[in-house]
Amino acid sequence: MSMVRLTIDGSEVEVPEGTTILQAAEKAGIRIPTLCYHKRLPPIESCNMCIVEIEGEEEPVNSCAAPVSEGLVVTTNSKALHEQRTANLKKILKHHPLDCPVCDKAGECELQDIVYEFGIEDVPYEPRKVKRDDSYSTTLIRYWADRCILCGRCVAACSDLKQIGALEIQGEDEHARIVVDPDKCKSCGECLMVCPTGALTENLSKYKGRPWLVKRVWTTCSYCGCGCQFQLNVLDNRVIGITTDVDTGVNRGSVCDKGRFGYEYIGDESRLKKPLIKENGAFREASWEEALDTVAEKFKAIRDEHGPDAIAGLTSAKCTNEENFLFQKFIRAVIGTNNVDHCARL
Amino acid sequence: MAESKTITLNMGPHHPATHGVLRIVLELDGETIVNATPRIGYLHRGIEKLAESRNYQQIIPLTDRLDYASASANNMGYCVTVENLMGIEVPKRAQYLRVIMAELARIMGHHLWIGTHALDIGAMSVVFYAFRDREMIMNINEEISGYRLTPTFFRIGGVAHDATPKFIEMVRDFVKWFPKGLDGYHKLLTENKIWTTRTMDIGTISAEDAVNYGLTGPSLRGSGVAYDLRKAFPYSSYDDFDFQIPVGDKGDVYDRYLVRMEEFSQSLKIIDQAIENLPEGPVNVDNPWITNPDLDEVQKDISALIRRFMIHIKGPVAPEEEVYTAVEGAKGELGFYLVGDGSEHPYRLKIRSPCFYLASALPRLMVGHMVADAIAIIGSIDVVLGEIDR
Amino acid sequence: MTNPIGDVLKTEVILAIGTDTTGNHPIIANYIMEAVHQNGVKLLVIDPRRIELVDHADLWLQHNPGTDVALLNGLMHIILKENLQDQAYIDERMEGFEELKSCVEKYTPEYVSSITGVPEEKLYAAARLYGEADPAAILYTMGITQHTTGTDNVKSCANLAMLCGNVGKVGGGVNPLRGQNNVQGACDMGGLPNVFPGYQAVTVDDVRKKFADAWGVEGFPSTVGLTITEMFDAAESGKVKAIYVMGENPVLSDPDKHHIEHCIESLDFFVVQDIFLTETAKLADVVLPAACFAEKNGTVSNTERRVQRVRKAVEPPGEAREDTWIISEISRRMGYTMPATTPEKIMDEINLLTPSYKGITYKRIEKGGISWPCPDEDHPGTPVLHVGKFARGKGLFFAIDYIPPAEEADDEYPFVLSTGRVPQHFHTGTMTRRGTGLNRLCPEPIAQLNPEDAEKLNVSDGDFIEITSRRGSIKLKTWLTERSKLGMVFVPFHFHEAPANTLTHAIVDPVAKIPEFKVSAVKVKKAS
Amino acid sequence: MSYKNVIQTIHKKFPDAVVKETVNKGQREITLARSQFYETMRVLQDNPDLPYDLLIDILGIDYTPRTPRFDLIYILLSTKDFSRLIVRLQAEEGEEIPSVSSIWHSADWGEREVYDLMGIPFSDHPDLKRILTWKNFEGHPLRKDFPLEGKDFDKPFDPETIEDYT
Repeated sequence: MSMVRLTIDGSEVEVPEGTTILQAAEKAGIRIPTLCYHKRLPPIESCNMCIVEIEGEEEPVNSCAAPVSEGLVVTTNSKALHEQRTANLKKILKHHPLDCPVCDKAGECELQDIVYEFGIEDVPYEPRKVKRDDSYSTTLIRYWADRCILCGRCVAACSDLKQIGALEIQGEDEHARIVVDPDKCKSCGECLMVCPTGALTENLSKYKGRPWLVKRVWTTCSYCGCGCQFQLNVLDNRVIGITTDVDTGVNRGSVCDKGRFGYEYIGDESRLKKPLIKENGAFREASWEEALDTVAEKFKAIRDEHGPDAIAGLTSAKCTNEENFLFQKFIRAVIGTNNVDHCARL
Repeated sequence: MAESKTITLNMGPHHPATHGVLRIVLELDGETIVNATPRIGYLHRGIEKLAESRNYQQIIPLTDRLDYASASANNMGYCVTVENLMGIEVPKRAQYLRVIMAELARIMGHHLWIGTHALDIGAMSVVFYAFRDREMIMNINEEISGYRLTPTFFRIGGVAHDATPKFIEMVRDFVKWFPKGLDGYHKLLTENKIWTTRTMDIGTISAEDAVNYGLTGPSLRGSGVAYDLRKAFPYSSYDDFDFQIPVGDKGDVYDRYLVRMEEFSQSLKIIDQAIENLPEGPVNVDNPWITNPDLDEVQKDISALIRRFMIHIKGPVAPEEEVYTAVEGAKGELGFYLVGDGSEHPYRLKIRSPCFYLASALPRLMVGHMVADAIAIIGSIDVVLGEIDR
Repeated sequence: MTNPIGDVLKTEVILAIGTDTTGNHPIIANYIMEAVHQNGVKLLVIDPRRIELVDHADLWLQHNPGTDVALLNGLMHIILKENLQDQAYIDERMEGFEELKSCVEKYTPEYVSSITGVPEEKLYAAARLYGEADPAAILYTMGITQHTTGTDNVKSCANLAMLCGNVGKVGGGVNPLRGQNNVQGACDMGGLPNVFPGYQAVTVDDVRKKFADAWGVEGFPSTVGLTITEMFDAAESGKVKAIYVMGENPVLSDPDKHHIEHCIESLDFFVVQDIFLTETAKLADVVLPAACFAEKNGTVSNTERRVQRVRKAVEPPGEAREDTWIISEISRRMGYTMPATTPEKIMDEINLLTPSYKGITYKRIEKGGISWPCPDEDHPGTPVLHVGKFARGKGLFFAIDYIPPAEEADDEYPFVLSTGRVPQHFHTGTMTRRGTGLNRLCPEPIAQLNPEDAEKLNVSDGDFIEITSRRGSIKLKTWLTERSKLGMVFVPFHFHEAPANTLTHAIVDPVAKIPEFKVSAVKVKKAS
Repeated sequence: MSYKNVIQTIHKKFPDAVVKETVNKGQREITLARSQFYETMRVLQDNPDLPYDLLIDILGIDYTPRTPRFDLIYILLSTKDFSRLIVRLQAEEGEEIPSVSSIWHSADWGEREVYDLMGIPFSDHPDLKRILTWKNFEGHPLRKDFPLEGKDFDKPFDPETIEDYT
């Protein structure tokens, strides 16, 4: 892996061969504005915001895809570049609907951030001549066709990250939209994760919240053994969705359909809310005092009469380490038997 | 001689004459005050801590609640500080509008002062006349911003929107009417025998002591020091206007009274000059990161909608610098020490409250006087607890 | 797992045997896709069903269910024949090679092909693919373990890996993909009848003494306790009078549903502590409402032994409480006050008593997790196990012979039933079948049947079929797909409407006591 | 011109007292060393050339995790020509700063507020007590590590626990 030396905005930087100019700039601490670039996706080159000027070439080049070469001299910011980027942005914005006040993504939308960063002005909204329908492959994700800036991130995510390839862009500029193959789609939400704007939004939770109102708590998924890290979004004591981060956890931002949409059970109405005691075949509600006393008395009675080995305990692979430790300590130290197991076998 | 027993009397925090939740623990020997310790903190809301988690735009309503008797003067102080830190040039028309609102706020503050001060000492009728005139200013505030007491009309880089013709007309009416009202106060109090005996040679403080105790504003000028920030550190084009700084000499309650009465008319003079030659032009700085696009533009233009949205939830960033700027509030020097850290939240905002130091001088002013004089003294330094406690 | 998940990107060949990774571990499937499609890693899939992984595989061996040992021995036979094994690694770090060599002698390609139904040239290709690669990783899940020969299957995988020197090396390893968020942790914490926390055996005297002193009790029985299946049998025979279940739903998840229900009824006292009134909780005498993962603080260990934080986001509903509170309250009423009841304090106690968790504290895992063993507070954790030497010193080969599954298909029950999961649901559906989201994706149980078999039974796509075994029968919709092997039917076990475990038999692996969910004999006919 | 004299006299009397002299946004600012801090402030107040007789304000800034952690800012004004001077002093956590309340009387309350909200103690202050919060209030609210909502905010606050100065 031979190293390549180049100068960006006058500062020298050395990177292995094959890295792109954008990554080299990042290493040198220089920020190049991007829109369709995503850290985990191969370069898409649909927004042309990351253009840089290279000495000896007239046309600016997309730094997200252009590989470095020895002795390259790159400038990342100039008047011409700024105008070109502003023009690119205005082209994208022309048909963007005035949805910010009602869009879930407002407040963490990358389009909003970059428009504000560039201080773009006077882009009167021109509704598209053709009304595009909003159909999508799964009812758990909603597609807002006219908010879509056709950056192509979702298409790349579905084909490169998941190797499913259920999404593609069809039609020319006025009619272009994302088309989904319902049979292939797994509702995993990978497209939802990478969408920079509110074109793809989570369509499951009835409750929505602005990003600055929602409490976000990092936790580990409660389903399979991968141990994916994500944030539970909580709005006044109700889980309304999850968010992930590209740099956190073994899942690097991705989660499966259970992880992304399987949170409804947390606040479900049918959750057990009070201890129950069965009396002649039917359950009746009881207080904690009564229930715990009954359990303790019964265990003591059976232990004294039949010995500790007459009691057995089933701990759980869905409880935490601390709970498992305490449970087996209870069975071994308090009851006095080794009859403790859990369903590691399924 | 029987050892003279002193009794401890708790004045406040719910005493009508303390102009808010100020509590003073008086040690009395009969009627004379032997010792006085003011206790504050009953209205502490932690504005400085709150400011650290809000963006620059969202802090403006917080500053309204400092000296709520003259709200716009506080906004002036905060906005000028932020603009100084961010290097923003406010258009002339906005500066004039700000001066009008700030001076109206000063007059509003003084109305409250004269009304309650006279009432404490027993002159019942003054408060009704003072509050009648104050009502006119409240209506002006309501006309321009919809709020009577805390208009929050200022924005970073300008004001919320342009002045409406009705606003200009109401200000002109007030300027025409008020001298008659002011004359009424003079007739009631200035030569009133009871008033002069209750206020002359009471709570006297020399110029040198006043400075050492950190007094500023009318209370300092009452002792003869002509320190007024509108002249010493001009801001928001105050140097365009011709006005004088009234100064007392003995530094007793009566001198402070005269200084404030003169300030009534000086402020009126400023408002008159400002409203007459109000320049044309925009009322907000032309800067896409700061100025809110107006509503009808937002209905048509997506970039305006995005900018308005981002300005509200994110707002401009300030450089990593520190700056101290002060303005002449109704009670004295109202300063803001602002530390920027490159983000849209201030790293630290310290509010220099004039009333904080006025209240700290109360023991010096009160000791040796009778309890009745204490009421007059408190009235004469005119403290507002919202600003002391922050 | 002996190696971290990320090692899949740094290997040459991935051998995925008995794992429908895209369905059960989608994130690990992401890594496999990246490895195969971007890093050029070769993928060898061994599975009776044409799972989705096969669409991206370089080579697919479709063997008869339950014949894994024969297949693996066959691969080892070819590797030895063509001298592809890592002889230096074997000589230096292994023992028992001769016994393995002689045992594998008789597993010639055509003998193996007759048992497994895999053509010989594919066996050669697979053996060469895995043999020549350095390193190569083996991934497996329940397809390997849920057999009466489960332990043998796992040992055979280990044999194959050690034969080619792939254990204790980055990119190598024998990697079980654990199925639940804290099944690894539950085992680590001693949730097993034969070990204390940290796999310290109950039969060893000074281990028992150490825990007795730590917990202030006289001592513990030196014999191994009952496993889950033995518990229920002992309940039926009257040896066990009371069972205390926390967070489990054996009525739906354990084999032979009617047998389980009958055992529970014969108990004197049955307590269930869970977050919903599951099928098991309905049979309980006392039900205690617990808090779910979003309502408590604590840690869980994932499949790569990484201990990570679980944090409280919302308040538990109604009067539900954390499990630690409930357990310590019961124990207090029985005369033993638990000293540590908050998660941090319990973890301190775990650090003291469990050598492999010693250095894992809340402060250290605030950001990312740490993989155990982590002997002290500065130790960075152990991503790759068995580097340099094995825990027991030398690695041991096991000479294992192929034993057919307990209940093979016969003319009365011609079909082989295999139960498993669908991507949208988890286990008994206690969590995923609440709410609308995942139910919309997969609302009802659907069996998978090969179109040719269906034609013989004149069943068309979407018809209801009735599957009967020696233990009971269920009715459910069917989906005709090439993915299902001829003579096999796959039924997901999440659905109480058509509980797959009414069909499965309760014969278990002699050592691990794991039931044979993957092979049961059934007959299929169109539902009336 | 007279400002130059003041600085000269200070340099002559206490050579290493002034650490840094800058003009920040048109505002004169000097940073003082911890040694001879009190004496320098005394000179600033009563020197004949340009006496800074009005102490406008005192404030603390918490720069954690930087060490020294705090910056103390004294804003001074001379009523002779109404010119302002900012004096900066760096303080470690828990380090005692000599009180200047014997030089300017307004420093009394100013220092009590810095002690109360920022936790910087002042030595030989006439009556160093908390001023805005109450006697047994835990912590110093304006410090960066003090949570915005206050400690254990989700538990109801019991006013009985307040114990105030008599």
